[in-house]
Amino acid sequence: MAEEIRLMKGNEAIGEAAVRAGCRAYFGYPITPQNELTAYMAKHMLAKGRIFIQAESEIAAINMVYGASSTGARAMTSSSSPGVSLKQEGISYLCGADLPAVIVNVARAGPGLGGISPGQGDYFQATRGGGHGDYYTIVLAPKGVQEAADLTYEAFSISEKWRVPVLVLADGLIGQMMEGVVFPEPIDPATLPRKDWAVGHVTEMHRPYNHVTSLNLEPDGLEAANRIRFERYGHIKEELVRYEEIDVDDADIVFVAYGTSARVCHGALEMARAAGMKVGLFRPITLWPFPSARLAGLAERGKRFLCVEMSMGQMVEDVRLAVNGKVPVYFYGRCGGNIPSQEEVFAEVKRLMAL
Amino acid sequence: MAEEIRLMKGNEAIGEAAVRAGCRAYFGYPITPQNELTAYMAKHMLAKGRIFIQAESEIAAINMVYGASSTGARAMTSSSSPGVSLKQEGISYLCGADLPAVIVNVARAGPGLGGISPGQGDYFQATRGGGHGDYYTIVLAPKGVQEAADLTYEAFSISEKWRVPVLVLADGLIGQMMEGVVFPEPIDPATLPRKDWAVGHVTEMHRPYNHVTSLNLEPDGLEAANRIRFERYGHIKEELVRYEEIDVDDADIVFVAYGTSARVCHGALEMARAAGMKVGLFRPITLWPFPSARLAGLAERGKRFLCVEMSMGQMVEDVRLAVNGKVPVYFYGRCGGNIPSQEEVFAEVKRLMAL
Amino acid sequence: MELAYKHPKSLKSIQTKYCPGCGHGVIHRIIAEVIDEMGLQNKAIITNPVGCSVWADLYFDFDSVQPAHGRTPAASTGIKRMLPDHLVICYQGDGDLAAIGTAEIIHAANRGEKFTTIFVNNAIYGMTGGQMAPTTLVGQHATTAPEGRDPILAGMGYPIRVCELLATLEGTKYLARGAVNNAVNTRKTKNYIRKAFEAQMRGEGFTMVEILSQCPTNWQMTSLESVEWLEKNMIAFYQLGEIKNTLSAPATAQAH
Amino acid sequence: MELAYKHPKSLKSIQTKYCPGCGHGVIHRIIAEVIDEMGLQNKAIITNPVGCSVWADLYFDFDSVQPAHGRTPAASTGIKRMLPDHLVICYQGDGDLAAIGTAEIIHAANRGEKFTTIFVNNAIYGMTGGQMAPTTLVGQHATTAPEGRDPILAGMGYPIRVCELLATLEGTKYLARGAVNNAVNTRKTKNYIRKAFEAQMRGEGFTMVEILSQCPTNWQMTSLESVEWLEKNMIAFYQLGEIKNTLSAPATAQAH
Amino acid sequence: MAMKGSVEIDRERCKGCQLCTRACPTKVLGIDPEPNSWGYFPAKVIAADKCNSCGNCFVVCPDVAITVYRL
Amino acid sequence: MAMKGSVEIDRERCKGCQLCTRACPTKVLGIDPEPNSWGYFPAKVIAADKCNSCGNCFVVCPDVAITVYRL
Amino acid sequence: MTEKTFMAGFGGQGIISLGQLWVYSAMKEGLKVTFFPFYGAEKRGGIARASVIVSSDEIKSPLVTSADSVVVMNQDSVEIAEKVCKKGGTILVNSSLVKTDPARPDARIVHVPCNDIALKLGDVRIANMVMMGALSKVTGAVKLDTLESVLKSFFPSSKHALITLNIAAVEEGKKAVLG
Amino acid sequence: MTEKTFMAGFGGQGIISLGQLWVYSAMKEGLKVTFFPFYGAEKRGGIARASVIVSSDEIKSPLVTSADSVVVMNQDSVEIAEKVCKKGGTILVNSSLVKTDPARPDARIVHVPCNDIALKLGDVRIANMVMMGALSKVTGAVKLDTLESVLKSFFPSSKHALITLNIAAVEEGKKAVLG
Ligand SMILES: Cc1ncc(C[n+]2csc(CCOP(=O)(O)OP(=O)(O)O)c2C)c(N)n1
Ligand SMILES: Cc1ncc(C[n+]2csc(CCOP(=O)(O)OP(=O)(O)O)c2C)c(N)n1
Ligand code: SF4
Ligand code: SF4
Ligand code: SF4
Ligand code: SF4
Ligand code: SF4
Ligand code: SF4
Ligand SMILES: [Mg+2]
Ligand SMILES: [Mg+2]
Repeated sequence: MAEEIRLMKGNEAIGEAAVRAGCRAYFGYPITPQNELTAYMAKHMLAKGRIFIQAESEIAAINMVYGASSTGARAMTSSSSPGVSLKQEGISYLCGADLPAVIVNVARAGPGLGGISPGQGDYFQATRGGGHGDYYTIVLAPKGVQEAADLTYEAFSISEKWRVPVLVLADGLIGQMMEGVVFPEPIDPATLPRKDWAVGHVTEMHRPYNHVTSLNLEPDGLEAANRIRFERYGHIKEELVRYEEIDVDDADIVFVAYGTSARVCHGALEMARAAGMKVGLFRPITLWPFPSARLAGLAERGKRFLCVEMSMGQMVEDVRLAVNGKVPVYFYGRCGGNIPSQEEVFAEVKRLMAL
Repeated sequence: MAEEIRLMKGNEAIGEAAVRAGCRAYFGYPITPQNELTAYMAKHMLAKGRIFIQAESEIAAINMVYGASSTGARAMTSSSSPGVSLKQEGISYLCGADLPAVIVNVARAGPGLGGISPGQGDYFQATRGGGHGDYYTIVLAPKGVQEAADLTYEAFSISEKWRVPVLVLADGLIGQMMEGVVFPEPIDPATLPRKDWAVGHVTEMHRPYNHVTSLNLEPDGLEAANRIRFERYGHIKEELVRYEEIDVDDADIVFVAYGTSARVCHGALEMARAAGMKVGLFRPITLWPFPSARLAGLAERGKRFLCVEMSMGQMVEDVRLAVNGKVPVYFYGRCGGNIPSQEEVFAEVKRLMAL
Repeated sequence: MELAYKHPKSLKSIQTKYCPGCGHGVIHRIIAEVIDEMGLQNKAIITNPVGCSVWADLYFDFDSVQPAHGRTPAASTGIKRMLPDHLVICYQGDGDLAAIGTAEIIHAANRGEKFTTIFVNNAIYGMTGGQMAPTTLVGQHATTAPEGRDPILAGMGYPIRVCELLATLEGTKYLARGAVNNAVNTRKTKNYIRKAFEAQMRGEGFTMVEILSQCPTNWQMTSLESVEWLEKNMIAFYQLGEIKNTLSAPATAQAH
Repeated sequence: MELAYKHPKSLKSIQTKYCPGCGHGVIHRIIAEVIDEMGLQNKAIITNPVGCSVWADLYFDFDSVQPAHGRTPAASTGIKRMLPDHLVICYQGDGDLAAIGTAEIIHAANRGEKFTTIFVNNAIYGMTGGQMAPTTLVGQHATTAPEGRDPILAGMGYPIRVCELLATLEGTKYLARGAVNNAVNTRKTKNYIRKAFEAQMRGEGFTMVEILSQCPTNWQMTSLESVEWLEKNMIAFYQLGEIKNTLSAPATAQAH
Repeated sequence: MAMKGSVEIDRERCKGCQLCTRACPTKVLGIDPEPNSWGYFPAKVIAADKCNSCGNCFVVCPDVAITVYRL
Repeated sequence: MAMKGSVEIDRERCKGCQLCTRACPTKVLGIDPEPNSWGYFPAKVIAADKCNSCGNCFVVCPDVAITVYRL
Repeated sequence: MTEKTFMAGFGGQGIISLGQLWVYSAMKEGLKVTFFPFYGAEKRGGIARASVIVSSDEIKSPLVTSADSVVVMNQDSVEIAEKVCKKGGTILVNSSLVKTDPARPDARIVHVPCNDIALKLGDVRIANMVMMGALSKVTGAVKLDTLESVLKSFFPSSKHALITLNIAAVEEGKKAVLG
Repeated sequence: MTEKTFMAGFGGQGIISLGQLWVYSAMKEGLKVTFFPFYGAEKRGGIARASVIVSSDEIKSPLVTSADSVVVMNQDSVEIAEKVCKKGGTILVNSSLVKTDPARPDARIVHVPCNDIALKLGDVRIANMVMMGALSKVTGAVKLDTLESVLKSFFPSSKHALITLNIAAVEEGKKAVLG
């Protein structure tokens, strides 16, 4: 039953995965190219007697998540680039209050209103905390529909475990594309344990009163809270880093790419290999924590890197920071909603091979 | 007359500088620690018959700036960290529509509501575009009241020249501190030329109709617009980079710090020099464009760097990117509203000298 | 042979991207006609909302500004304060105005900002493909109200009557609700727009014309069905007419 | 000797950070008393707004959540939807509710969210040091209205009567306006709160009690002057009483 | 009232919504069974002599595809 | 109505706002010229026997610094 | 085996269902699939395009930029077909509506009078199904032998009456390209 | 010459004006100055503290973490004074309110009965001015010889009547630390 393959859009698969993960509340505001996700949640959350609210805005949505998450419930919102910008204050609050949450960004091309075609120009925002203050969110970047479902499903428990919001960073192609997908077993939210840090159910939990807040006007107190959080970040970096490697061992040049552009690079890799060139692919799955140590290791082995993004160059900074000058890091980017073709990426790697 | 030294808070000096720069419209929403700036503008803009609006929110304020700037007027907003997070969508729009604007962030400690004491934890947001999509704003970081006034004054013309918003990134100490300040000559906004890209005054300007927008649903069109903007960024990087160097020439270890922490490092530098240690200070004034080339040059000369920030480590990434592994880059940070003392920074540099 | 009804000058003569039967087209035309009649083409500035009319700059032949979703009233405030002698038109959809932009319209209205809002109420999110709007009627279907808008059980809230809400604010001087379902209502609506524009140019205060408009695509109807549905359901709930008129000057507008 | 008036259990017995004479303190006490009387201490959750009452978690002895400025209604929505049998109190200042949070309160009210808003209207931004609020009276001075609020010339808008604005929305069931300037009004206000909390626990819909409250510090008055100013100016503009009451159940609340 | 008029339909501009046919009091307009190059079936004058130049068709047309003349 | 009462002021909790003195119908309360440790001049019972336990002082006190007893 | 198909036509010609049914059937036949429609903010009557891949291996780039086969449902789409078809690829042309062949001498051009056949079957809206039959036959990538059950889960039960007609259209499409 | 002073007291004791007048006067005397009040969200009656530096050179860190001189206006501020005073620094204590001396044997402790002197002059609110006189005398950093004109621009003209009283307070403060 669970093994049944279903043909679904990425947006819908994310929705179904969230429902199965025991998401008790979804709050969202329409925006292309993630509308199918909101519609899916409207249909399936309401049908299951769970909470779906089309919020009055992205800001309201993220703050509804803040409230719902304060009660310890699995809560979620989704949007696309401009809408995610509006959530930055709220995300900073979630981090400051150590609340779990799942936030999906089916990114489009920017800046501004830009276009609705796929984009990867929100990498900085996602990995450097577009909001104010020192914080990070965990960022998971699926490469297709199956992984979008799997990572979304897992995002809830990861977020709860670390009390850090998880951002699922997809793009319009992944949201709109259909592929076959197999879903994990559904979790009944009623079976999830109550959280001892959450508000509500005081009597049942036999606990003192809880206060969910990010406020601390005493610098020493606030600094201490931040340092504790950064210690947790340290553990996350040790335990959570994920990536995929293809043909890296003997490669001279290794693509570094995530999500849609990693798929394109994989296509280019096949073309290159067919032409006898030793090309590999390194695909970060966690964008934060970034797999820096592994990349540094590959750099030690003298590999050169070609970073391919649907942006003017953002993740490339993390690659540069990781390899720390040991090997050249090249960049190839498209933007504005354009997705590079595997042919043009192959041409670029051919050019670099000749250098 | 213009040479008169006035004793003023940083917040008020920023306000006076903006008025003198010919700012025609200020839109803001109260937030500590920048309230004196809003109050100053209320008093002086209204008295001069210019536009002051206490907007209903930071979002409204940045969008009022968007509207006012669309007419070619010098327009401005200010806020502090959480409020600046709320402006991220608007800033992305300003960049996408190539509109000038001056945005002041008198930053406090985060994340979330955090505290109201000074902070430098918004560096990532400021320099990596906390909003969505590929864009940068010019970021100017004053070290005191005089420079806050000077940079704010200049921000308007820089922003207009490049059609890129300028963010003045100060912190609560600079906003609340009083120092002596001498102001540049006031500019009468009526003498500023009309912009050929702006709306309004069609007849007088003898021009076709203008459309101020960041929208382009054609990926090729949007990509082209982005690439043109990035070419402009390239010119900005060549022409605008600013920094201050103190005792760098013979230094073994060079502090890298901006704003308030640069002042603290300067104090520590004096202590170190008095103790016979060769310590220097490199103070970026433009955080974007970051003075990477100069730092790379210093790295070539074998200097080690100690980055000091009122954050858990943000600018240090730009320093690492600049030196690209050539020399060690250390970091010392305080956060939560704590300002490092020159004594603790001196202790840290002493420790590193011994390494 | 005399030209009686012709393409207005302030509207470019090109094919629009709007669906067949969409109300936006008619609304564009009557705005352009009033601008022509008032001779304000070179003094008009429109803010195009994020919504199906986000491309209005392709069609209107005068200056335009495209601000963030819901923030057109804030942007229009900035524009009008800088150019008080210009005609500033803040064009908004119901998602734009009554959902994400609630704070902006209420406060612009309350400040008595001297631009004119054209509020296109089609009871749905058009551009994003048919989600529930704050003005969606009870029971009306939407992708985010798959069983119809249910205010009580699903907690989806009630359709908001924007004119009536804004009428409680002192800064509002003229609030009228028209429709473009037929020729009579369209002519009346044009009159409301004229009154509002004239009041704006006299600097009287906040003016708004709400316009009930059909969205056949997302209502999943033919154009003809959609105007009938509008007549039967929307007009029944959203009363047409001048909801508030505290203008100082007598009307000079006339039906065309 | 019998204890007649004593510190309520749901309020911690510590010195507050509020200024002498500040209305927040009284409001805290009457909320705590009603919770005690209803036996809901273990089921109560308050959202503390960004404003002078942001520290309410230091004082209230029950669960609390501190959301972003203006977004308490959204956060309260999230909380109440997850915990429908709890008493959820959305505490807000006038900057929080009527400026930055305008959209959130209007839509929570319109959805008929089943929490209770306690709206502390002190006609000023207290915490940030005396800026103009949407409820600042015409002519009243503020750091951002240095010559007094001027709706027309400076375009600062008019004071907003929030109860009256929300009364137009169908989701609102109980909207009352009280004051804490003297003992009579404070007792009445407590009654309103009791009615609202009871209605909430019956799940009737959106309830709100607006409370006129003095801010001596930012009004730049002594405490005594401030209550007199409130009586003379605020009550004259903001009518006290139940502005809207469509509750199903009869009142059980009584003056204490 | 009994004015005479004539209308012109811009076939390529028309999207075939039929709002004009509904609006015409004298049934001057019908639908062309031949699609235009966009695939729409445009409005068509089917009873030219009945037109009274009332302009209703013009007023309701979302695509400004109609021109009305007074004869 | 002519109940008897007595009040206690918590000097350290009191901020000297004088709202209670204004609220007391029988002028039981006055101001202590001696400041408390926060620098405030707290309220003080100056006519204890006049208290009728009406509770007005308690009701208006922003700092819950008063306790009222019924005798 | 990997078959990358680019499909192009008018909105309303059923390009989206064509692509979806194609990959759905392929999935049922045990293949990996990707279907990526070019979504836009275009309204009714706009352009419809999709990148469609079926493969026995994991699919790398879901974007079809060098197509093994191209489906051209209307005249306007000829240009894009010329660009996207790989050297020596196949272009299937709805010859009922497309009057000028793509200028790609290297490619195999297959004419399928989809609208005519569909009209003959009684409903012009199944022209896309005719094309699907042709595509199946020409490429051999998807056999469409599970089509009936696929259609059953694809259509709501209210439309199951149409299944036979759809299958007939597919069969006619296959026949139309025989030899 | 650089004099770093840390000033501490109650809100309402005029710490802020003390600091501002100190640096204003210094500026008039040609010195560089910084004045940084610790701002908080504390309400009336809270703690008031300021980092105050006057110098003939450019001022580096405006934060006084190792003070040449410390002004202690009330008992509660003794603790912070003990921490912030540099080795061998000077602590000026408002002996009218501070009954226990800072436990810093290395430091020079100067007692100034500010409130008593101010009360004698007729207004307890000028205790801060008394302290300023003492600070001037003890540190020699700011001479306060332009005080009258400084006060004129500092006070709104409605309060100019108070200038003489303020100057008297400063003079008394200077005298109080003679010898
Ligand atoms: C911040 C942000 N949120 C959401 C969107 C997506 N969006 C585009 S148009 C629209 C609403 C359109 O509805 P409406 O305002 O009623 O206009 P209509 O299309 O019906 O004319 C939305 C939500 C966006 N572009 N930006
Ligand atoms: C996003 C954001 N904007 C602004 C602020 C600053 N701020 C703190 S409290 C406040 C308003 C307080 O006024 P009000 O809501 O009336 O509460 P009061 O203090 O009067 O009780 C503001 C604007 C903030 N913390 N966050
Ligand atoms: S979707 Fe609706 S509102 Fe948008 S163009 Fe089509 S009919 Fe008009
Ligand atoms: S500033 Fe005003 S609202 Fe805030 S605590 Fe003081 S008196 Fe109360
Ligand atoms: S002008 Fe009037 S009568 Fe003539 S075609 Fe149009 S609607 Fe009919
Ligand atoms: S109303 Fe206009 S678009 Fe519609 S059918 Fe008539 S002419 Fe064509
Ligand atoms: S209880 Fe009544 S009478 Fe007694 S002191 Fe208080 S106010 Fe006065
Ligand atoms: S009301 Fe309370 S705080 Fe105020 S003076 Fe009386 S006892 Fe003190
Ligand atoms: Mg709409
Ligand atoms: Mg207030």
